[in-house]
Amino acid sequence: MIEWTGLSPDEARQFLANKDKSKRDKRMSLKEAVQKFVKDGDNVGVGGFVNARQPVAIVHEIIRQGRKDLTLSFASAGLGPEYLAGAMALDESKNSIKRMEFAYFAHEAFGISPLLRYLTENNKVELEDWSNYDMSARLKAGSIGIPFIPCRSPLGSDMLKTNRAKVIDCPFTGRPIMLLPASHPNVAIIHVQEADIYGNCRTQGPMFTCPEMSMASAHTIITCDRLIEHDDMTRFPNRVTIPFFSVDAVIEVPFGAFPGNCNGLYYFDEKHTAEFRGACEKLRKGDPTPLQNYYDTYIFGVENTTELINKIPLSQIQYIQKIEPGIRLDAGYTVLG
Amino acid sequence: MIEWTGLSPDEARQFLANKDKSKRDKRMSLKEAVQKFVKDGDNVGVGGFVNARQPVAIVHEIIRQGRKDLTLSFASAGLGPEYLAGAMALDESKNSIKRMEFAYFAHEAFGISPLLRYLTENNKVELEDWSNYDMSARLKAGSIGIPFIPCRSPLGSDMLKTNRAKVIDCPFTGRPIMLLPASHPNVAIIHVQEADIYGNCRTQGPMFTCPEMSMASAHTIITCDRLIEHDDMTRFPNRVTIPFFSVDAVIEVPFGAFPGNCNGLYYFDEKHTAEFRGACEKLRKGDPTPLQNYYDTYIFGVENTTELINKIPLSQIQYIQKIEPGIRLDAGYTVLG
Amino acid sequence: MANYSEDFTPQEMIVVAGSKTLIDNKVVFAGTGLPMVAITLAQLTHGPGIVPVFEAGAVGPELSRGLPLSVGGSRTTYKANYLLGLNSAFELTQRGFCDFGFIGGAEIDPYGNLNSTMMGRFPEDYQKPKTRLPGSGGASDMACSCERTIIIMVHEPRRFAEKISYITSPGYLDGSPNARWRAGLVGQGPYRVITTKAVMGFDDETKRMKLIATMPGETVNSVQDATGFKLIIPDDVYEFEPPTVEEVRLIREVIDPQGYFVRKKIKE
Amino acid sequence: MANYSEDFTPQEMIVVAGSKTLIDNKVVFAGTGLPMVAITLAQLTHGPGIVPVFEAGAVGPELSRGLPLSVGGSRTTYKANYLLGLNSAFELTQRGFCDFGFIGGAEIDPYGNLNSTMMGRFPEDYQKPKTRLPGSGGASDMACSCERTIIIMVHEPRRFAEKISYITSPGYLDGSPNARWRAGLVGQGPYRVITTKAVMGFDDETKRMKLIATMPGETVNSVQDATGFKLIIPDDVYEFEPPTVEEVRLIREVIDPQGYFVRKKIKE
Repeated sequence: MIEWTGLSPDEARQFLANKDKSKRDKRMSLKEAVQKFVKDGDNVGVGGFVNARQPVAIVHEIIRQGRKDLTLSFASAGLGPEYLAGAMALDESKNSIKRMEFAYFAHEAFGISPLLRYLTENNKVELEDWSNYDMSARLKAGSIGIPFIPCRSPLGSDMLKTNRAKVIDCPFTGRPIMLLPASHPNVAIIHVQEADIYGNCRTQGPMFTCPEMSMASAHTIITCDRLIEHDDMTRFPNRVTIPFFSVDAVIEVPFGAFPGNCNGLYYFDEKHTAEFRGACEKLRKGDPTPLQNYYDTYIFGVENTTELINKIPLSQIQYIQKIEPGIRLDAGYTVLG
Repeated sequence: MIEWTGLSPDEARQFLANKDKSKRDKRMSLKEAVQKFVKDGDNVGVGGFVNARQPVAIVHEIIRQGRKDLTLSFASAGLGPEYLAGAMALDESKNSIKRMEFAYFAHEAFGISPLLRYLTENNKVELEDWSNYDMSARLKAGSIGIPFIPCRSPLGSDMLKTNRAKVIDCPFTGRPIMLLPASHPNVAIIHVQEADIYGNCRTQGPMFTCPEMSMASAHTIITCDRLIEHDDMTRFPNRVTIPFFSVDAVIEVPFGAFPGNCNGLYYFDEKHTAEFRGACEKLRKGDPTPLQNYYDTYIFGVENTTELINKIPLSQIQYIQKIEPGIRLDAGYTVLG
Repeated sequence: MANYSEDFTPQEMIVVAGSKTLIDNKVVFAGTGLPMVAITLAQLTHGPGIVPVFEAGAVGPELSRGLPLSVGGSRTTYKANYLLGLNSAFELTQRGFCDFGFIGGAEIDPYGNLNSTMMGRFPEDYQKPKTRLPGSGGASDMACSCERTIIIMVHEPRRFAEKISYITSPGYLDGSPNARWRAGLVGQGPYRVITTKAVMGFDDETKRMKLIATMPGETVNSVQDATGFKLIIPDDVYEFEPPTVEEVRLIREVIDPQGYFVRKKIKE
Repeated sequence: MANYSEDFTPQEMIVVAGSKTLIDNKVVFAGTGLPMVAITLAQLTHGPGIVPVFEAGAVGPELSRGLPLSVGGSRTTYKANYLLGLNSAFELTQRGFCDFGFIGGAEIDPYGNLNSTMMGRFPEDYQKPKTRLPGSGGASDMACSCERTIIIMVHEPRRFAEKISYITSPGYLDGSPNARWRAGLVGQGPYRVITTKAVMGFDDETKRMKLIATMPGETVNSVQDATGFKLIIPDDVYEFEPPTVEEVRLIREVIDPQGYFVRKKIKE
């Protein structure tokens, strides 16, 4: 019928039915989590949205370990795929993206993605274009166990000529309607503000497509800015956004979304983003040295995000905390939980 | 293609597109709200679940005003349809249910519904049976603007022989899948714990299918146990469960779900429920007098829920507040908002 | 040797057998009534890690604030690990998060199909049934999409019928090979039927109901006599052990002291 | 008489014209960039009741904590009236809650179809485009399902093309009668195209782009010269009034003082 990337709906159901869904301590090192749950050839769901709550720490660890032939699934993203694309551009034998199922890859106010242009204009990745709603709805279909979901956009667009959506006449109204195939990544990589040791997550601000992505995927790695007590989590069950049985690994990584925005904790670090993006742009124009230096300094030259953050001037960290306008997580932490 | 009850998907879209969605004060009396938004022949979405957060106050006002030929849409309900059925059984010329699209009509621990038996075994209503998930998913499809949603249950059941679901071969997997037609009631009647004057709702405990029902319907009447300040509501935007532009009328009605359960505020009043249900059972067995007395005392003999509550012994009210195990709304009220 | 109870009721026997059928650390979608009692008993005995799911939205609550009187009531929400609404609960199930569904019905056929909609001729009398039952609720959704289903029934010949009035909750349908898969279902179907008289399963090949164990005081013949169709009787039928004094105490004193679902009288 | 600005930039003109197109108390789905600036300006002037919706999830926030740098950033969430995720935002739109969508694109055709995916031959060069653009994001969803769409464009002949490389966001498709309805779309389609040189709408019958007003300093001819296809020029084309000193001040000092989206230089 169609070629599935990641798992087919029936494979995804089977996999989950056989999985241990017990409530158990899922803490481990990020190194171990990536070793266990991210494989060459995987379809990887990238959490967050553009440069907010991107799973930067997880992506950096994937790059350090090296993964090849990945399919990336996301609605809109910037930092996550840009870091992976940069690693690929620097050494394709160690890291590579094979395919992207996506709606938007750029940085909004901070500019377009140099490496999307580099990868596509040199035909280094397979592309499947969708809209933001399409990718979100595909993951939603996956998360709720249906093989497809109807959607009205973008009917009439050229996207339908290259992606796997199908248009049928609605059997109830007679009008055309698009059907989106479910998406079931092999692994979802997601950064949240708060989690407990079992994997329950409490996310604040926009949810993006993180809950759907986790529940659609065979595995989920969660990094969180703060690990909180389970009792604090279950005191407000309505605020749990991803339930523990959808999660395989939980790692406390303060600033795990840096240099992106994490609602309630830190705003975009424009300066660092510009440094990274500038180096990407230079690579696209033929000079890989600045990007190689960037990776040597901030990714290969460190063991983890703590060491990365130590290389950022403290005043810059204080600044992005100070200008963050989201509801202070302290309220969510001390009062709510 | 199929016969729609309530609005068809295209009618529902058109209606909403032309509707005033501005943020304005929507307070009015319950009398006025029911006069304006509940008409003879309407498809009425009944919020809550079994006997929890049933919109009892709204139903009582509908009964006082009298409405005929209603279609009721709900997953599982007890008190709401039972009160309407009782009014019908007592005087069909004033109140009547024409049709029910539903999954379960009974009272769980408090027993089966006497009047479901009365209505059906005497062929007084048109029935369309669905499962709980079906009705919830139909309202979800309505709330998100798609004409149908795929669902895997109850494939293989006899429900498919009498309801409007269709089974097709999935164009992506080749396996059979059921398609549920969207539901768009004319009006949703919903009780919540907290709302602001614009109609934003903060619900705690199980959400049931209330948000979907509101967003699927052409109109929504909200009663709330407490009207809270708008600034208290928007301080925690992640906790808003129904957005203002989905709501037409907001009425503060303390104990608006009595004698049902309202999470965080009051538990089931078993005693009062048994009194009502017992009278219903007597009617079914041929003696309408106790039910007529019940209605004369608690519905026709009062102007509103305040007067009804005044007829309940204070000790009983204190008791159902004391035994309610949900997170105290005081926390949600004083601290959260 | 276990200290067995000597005055347990048939309903208490069902609850204990249901509880023993549950496996620790599994996710169990709980239908209303006796299943909620059995899950709570399992949590208090061998299955503290069982994760209950309630269709109104609660996942993994502590059931320590009193027996829920409704699957949507406040007692299902205490310290829940996730709490949205009906769609979310059923979506989790359809996706594959729920290992077991635990449901009841008014009628059952040899293939584990259940009726909780109506008694009478179908479809002729659908709009005017002889007896109207409450309807599916979430039972058919659990029967369809939980990985396995455990069924609790009162054991009477009229309730165990070769042909039931209406299939509300699909079991193995007509019993033909892969009938559930061919119908588009995702769960594997009925696992156990637990009644006042016996514990039953299903034949791997024919998918017809087979006796596994008789309840204390019952025999293979008394079970067959109470069943409106021919049961498969394997050689290894055994007698199910009675509830212990402690299990009965937990049910009566801790879990359902008011007797909401486990009635107090000794015999029905 | 209004106190008009004398040193406004073309981008500032777009923002002011976009702002004026918005109606108070309407729900406006905001694309990233200049639309966010225009909505904020409208809220500060004639449209305090405008309800902005951001695709990452925020509905009706106060935009008083600084210009959002991203439609998913924290500045979209302050005092929001509803805040879930992408699905919820687009679902609201598909249902009919959003009166206007406010988007941009790299290329536009006479029927208001927009390209933000790729430049080059399609489908031949889809996997290796001449220039790859960021992709649809949520623009195509807004173009499909908001009741009306307002489009912001830089006005250059190559961007206004009879045939664009790729239709990302549907306008009136091929312009045939009821083309959108027949394609299954629910929104009514493009309402205005606001550029550095003109404000345009669409002919009721042919659905082709028609000139409504020229920006200060432009003429019908200069607009047509900058357009790669023939515009419909009605008799009643007028000159759009320039921004006021106060509008320019609000943009420069209050809304986008750092010039994230409204660049500081006078001419592009």
